[in-house]
Amino acid sequence: MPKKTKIETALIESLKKKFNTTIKEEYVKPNRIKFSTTSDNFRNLAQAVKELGFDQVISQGGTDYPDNNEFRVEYHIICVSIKKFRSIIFSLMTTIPKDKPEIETLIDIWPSAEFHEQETFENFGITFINHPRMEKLLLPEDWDDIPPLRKDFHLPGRG
Amino acid sequence: MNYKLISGILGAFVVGLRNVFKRRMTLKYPEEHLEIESGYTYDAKTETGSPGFKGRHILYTDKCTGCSLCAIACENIADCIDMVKVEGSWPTNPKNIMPQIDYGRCVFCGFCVDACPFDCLFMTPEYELSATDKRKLVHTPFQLAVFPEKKGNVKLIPDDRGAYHD
Amino acid sequence: MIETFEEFVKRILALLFWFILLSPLIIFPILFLLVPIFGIDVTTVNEILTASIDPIKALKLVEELGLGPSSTFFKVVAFPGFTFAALVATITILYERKLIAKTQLRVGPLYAGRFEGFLQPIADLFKLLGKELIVPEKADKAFFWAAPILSLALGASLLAVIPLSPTIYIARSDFSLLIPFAIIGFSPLVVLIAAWASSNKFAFIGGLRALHQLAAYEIPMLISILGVVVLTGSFDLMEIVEAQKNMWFIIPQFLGAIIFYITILSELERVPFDLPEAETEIVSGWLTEYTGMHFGLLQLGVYIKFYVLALLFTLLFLGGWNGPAFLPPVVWLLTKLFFVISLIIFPRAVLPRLRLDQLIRIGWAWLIALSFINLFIAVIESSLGVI
Amino acid sequence: MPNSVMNVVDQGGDRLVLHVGPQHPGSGHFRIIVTVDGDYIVDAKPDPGYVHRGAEKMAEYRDYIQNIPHLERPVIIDASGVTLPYVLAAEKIIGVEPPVRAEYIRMIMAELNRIISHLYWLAIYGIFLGHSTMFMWPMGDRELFIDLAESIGGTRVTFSYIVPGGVRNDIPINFKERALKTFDYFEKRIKEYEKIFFNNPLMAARTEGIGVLKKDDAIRLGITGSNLRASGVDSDTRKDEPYCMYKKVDFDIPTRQEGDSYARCVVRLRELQQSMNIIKQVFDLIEPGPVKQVLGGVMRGEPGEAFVRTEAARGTMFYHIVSDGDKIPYRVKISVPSFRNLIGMSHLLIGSRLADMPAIYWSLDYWPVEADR
Repeated sequence: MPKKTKIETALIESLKKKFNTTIKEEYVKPNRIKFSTTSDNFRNLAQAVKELGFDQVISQGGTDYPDNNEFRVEYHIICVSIKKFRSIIFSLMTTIPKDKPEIETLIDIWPSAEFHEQETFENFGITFINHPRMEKLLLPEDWDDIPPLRKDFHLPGRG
Repeated sequence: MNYKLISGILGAFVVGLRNVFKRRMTLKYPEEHLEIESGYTYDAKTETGSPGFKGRHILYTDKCTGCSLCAIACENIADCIDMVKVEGSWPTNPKNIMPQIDYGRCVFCGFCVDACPFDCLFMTPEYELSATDKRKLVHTPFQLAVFPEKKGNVKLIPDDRGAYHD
Repeated sequence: MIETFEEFVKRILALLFWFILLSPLIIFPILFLLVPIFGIDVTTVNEILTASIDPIKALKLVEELGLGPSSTFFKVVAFPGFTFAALVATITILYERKLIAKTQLRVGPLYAGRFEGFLQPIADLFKLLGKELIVPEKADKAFFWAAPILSLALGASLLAVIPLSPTIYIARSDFSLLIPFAIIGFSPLVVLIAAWASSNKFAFIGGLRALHQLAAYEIPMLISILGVVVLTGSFDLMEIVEAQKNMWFIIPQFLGAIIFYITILSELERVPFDLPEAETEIVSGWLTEYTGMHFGLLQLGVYIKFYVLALLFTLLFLGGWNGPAFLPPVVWLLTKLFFVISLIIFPRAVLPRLRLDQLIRIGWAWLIALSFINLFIAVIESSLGVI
Repeated sequence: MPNSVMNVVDQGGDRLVLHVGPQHPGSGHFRIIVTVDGDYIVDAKPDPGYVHRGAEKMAEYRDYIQNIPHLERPVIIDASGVTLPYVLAAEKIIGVEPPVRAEYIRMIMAELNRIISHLYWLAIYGIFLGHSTMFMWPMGDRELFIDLAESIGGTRVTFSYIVPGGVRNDIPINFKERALKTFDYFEKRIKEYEKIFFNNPLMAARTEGIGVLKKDDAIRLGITGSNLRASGVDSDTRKDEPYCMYKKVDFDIPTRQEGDSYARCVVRLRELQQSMNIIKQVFDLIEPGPVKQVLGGVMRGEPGEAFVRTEAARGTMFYHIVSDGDKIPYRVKISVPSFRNLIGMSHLLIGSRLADMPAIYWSLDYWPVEADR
């Protein structure tokens, strides 16, 4: 594992102190910090990261793992207002079961996640509870197939 | 404030008027052709290409082995290379197959050139490939083997007083 | 297959050639056989036919019918009436395209005609004629058709009282300055009719913008020319031009000239005041639904208006046809007109579009105040006897 | 005229619902549903997705090389800017390091593309304000930079030039002289641009104080790129988290405090100059050497993931690539700046005038194809 800088160590420690074992440090690469947690605890973790000063969602997406029958939901958070944190990207990850793809929205914490969550909804069928506009954004309004970024959706002619 | 308004508008007028008398940078296309020096080539040993225009391909039929690596490279990009049977006997090419390129689909990325390990598929500066018939866009191996004629006669020159073609 | 404009012209000429060749062989014998049946003398027919190839005879024939160069009909239809105005308008369109292109480092029309695309207006005309006239299904058909005709009629009626020289005019009136402005006030209504009849939201917004624009420029426009009237004491354009023998009114009435110039830009919906047809905001404004020759007629009307307003500027402020005697007066007038037209065209190349509220603020807060100041200047000047 | 009355005025009383786009001179492949009350916009709902091609899904079917021509399609006017983060991420997955010279050439290419993209933006912004000369001039001058990029990359817009392991070919021999000549010419042109457009009082009247994006709002809404810098935040990935060799060059981040449309315009104009400044410095720093690492055969990623961000022309471009050890990526998540800036559009449009819509819309440099992917 590469060496952590002082800033990174401080961030990780502060989060670990708050959540003890409920969050798992996936890895730390240069300028990259990744934490995972359960979907119930996810909102608290997000709140804590926001309080550290990380104020923009640069990306939000999902990944389908059909073998485990689960979706990974991932938020990539950057900080704009505090200069020393600008080089760091926080990645927060949680898994949700494929049978009940629901998770609480984080747009009240980060309004910038709004369209990203909408996109994840239409591409994976993950419902974000309390999101004001859970409707199609990029896909055609009359799309009636399964959400396209799931692994069991195949492009025509590509098996 | 009024001084700024008037001087701003007058300044815009003056700059506009000054440009009326500059040399045009328009390329009068069908009469003039932009000169392009060379096409894109690739050295398989160093895995490095040479800078050049990515235009129509040139196929060295005497070197082609029919390995279909170009077609495989193109498979998920544009899917425009088909290996077709060719007439005649080719010592290097026992299967007698060579690439045929559909320019209706080609995106001119040049990854087929990178894929060729025998230095027999390169690109030329030929860019006038339009046809009135969709079928004419499919170039057979023998069409690809012909060198294009050089048409370029002008160059784009940036000057202190303006850019122009000459 | 006809692919280029030249081939098209060649084809037309070929058809004409065959018509001329065949008509003596087929049409004339039939004519000579049929005419006696209706009791007309064959010699009349003969004379008409000879006149068609002999200009001197034709001229005599036209004079006899009361359509000669000195007749009112000729003045209205040809010179200085509609045809001449339309010709100037066409040249203006070409000149505008070339000038704007030159400013923008382009070449502009180049291929129609051997020299700098000078046949482009004709090519455009054929293009517009060849296009399908699309009338939207839900449009108000009668008004939709009426708007282009009204636009052209409005432009043409402006020509009635404007003189081109002491001898070249259609009609004289003691109020020849007021009549064009009375007619011009009607033009936003044409825009509104076109916009309303199109039954299109963008067209509708464009029409409303045209009405607002009228409110902004109409009053300063009228007041700015009052200065000239004060100086000359007459509403007659002839007398106004005569009064400028020694000094053009642009010197004592500089402010008025500037205001009049700005209001001309506004009246003609030209950049920076082209709000009613602002492409990127409201598609093409009130012109959105018009195609083919409908569009052509609307444009022709606008460009005839352009010609008239440029002419008025020349007559009011640039001394009209006054000039050294080595050139005829009308040539002086046209030279000045060309300059004014360039002046009106050029802002399109260098200025962006303004917003409606800004235009109204300019109109009401600045131009009206300045035009009254200009009027006072005129009163003072006339009492001092400057002219 | 009962017909036309019904059609012109919607059911919403005195409010008019306008569908601006996708077939509208001022929209692009994109629609904004605008509700106007008089001249004021009371509601604006962006409706992207007209050119959605499922780039993320399609990337799961192509190997790391084949993805390059594919992924630059969404942003062909900034083709190097969009493929650079992908290649950096793919390099992390595959585990290769590009040679130093290749890093410099990547910078040249990325900055050239930034100039090309900004000039395109400037041209469209000119015509959106009704200034047709400002449309033609940048489009013409853009051709010079396209020519420069073409002499390196081989095509006019979609270069497919940056690949894992380096770049595909070296720069031409006389490139430096050509580029410096072009820059000298263009520096003079920028002065003319300023005179005819940026210092034009009418242009200032149209854009100053229009679409003001406050600093807090910009951060909160996730605005990125030049739009963020125009709101007074000096955030630029090239400085925050330097990639390639941006550590070694010295350049400014142009910022403005106002956050209005005019500020966004000026920031982009200054960025043009900074880009040229960077390329000039690169010419001094660059040293001869190989431009590509010899890889041999099909690249296979190691299981794992990588996320990389770079500063593309429109803002921070972000790629998240997940690999399961196959030769094709398991998941490619592209987070594009236009998509993130879109959220600012309805925020800015509501309350402004209808005539300001193009001035605000394009000042955000929203590229519909990029947002839809």
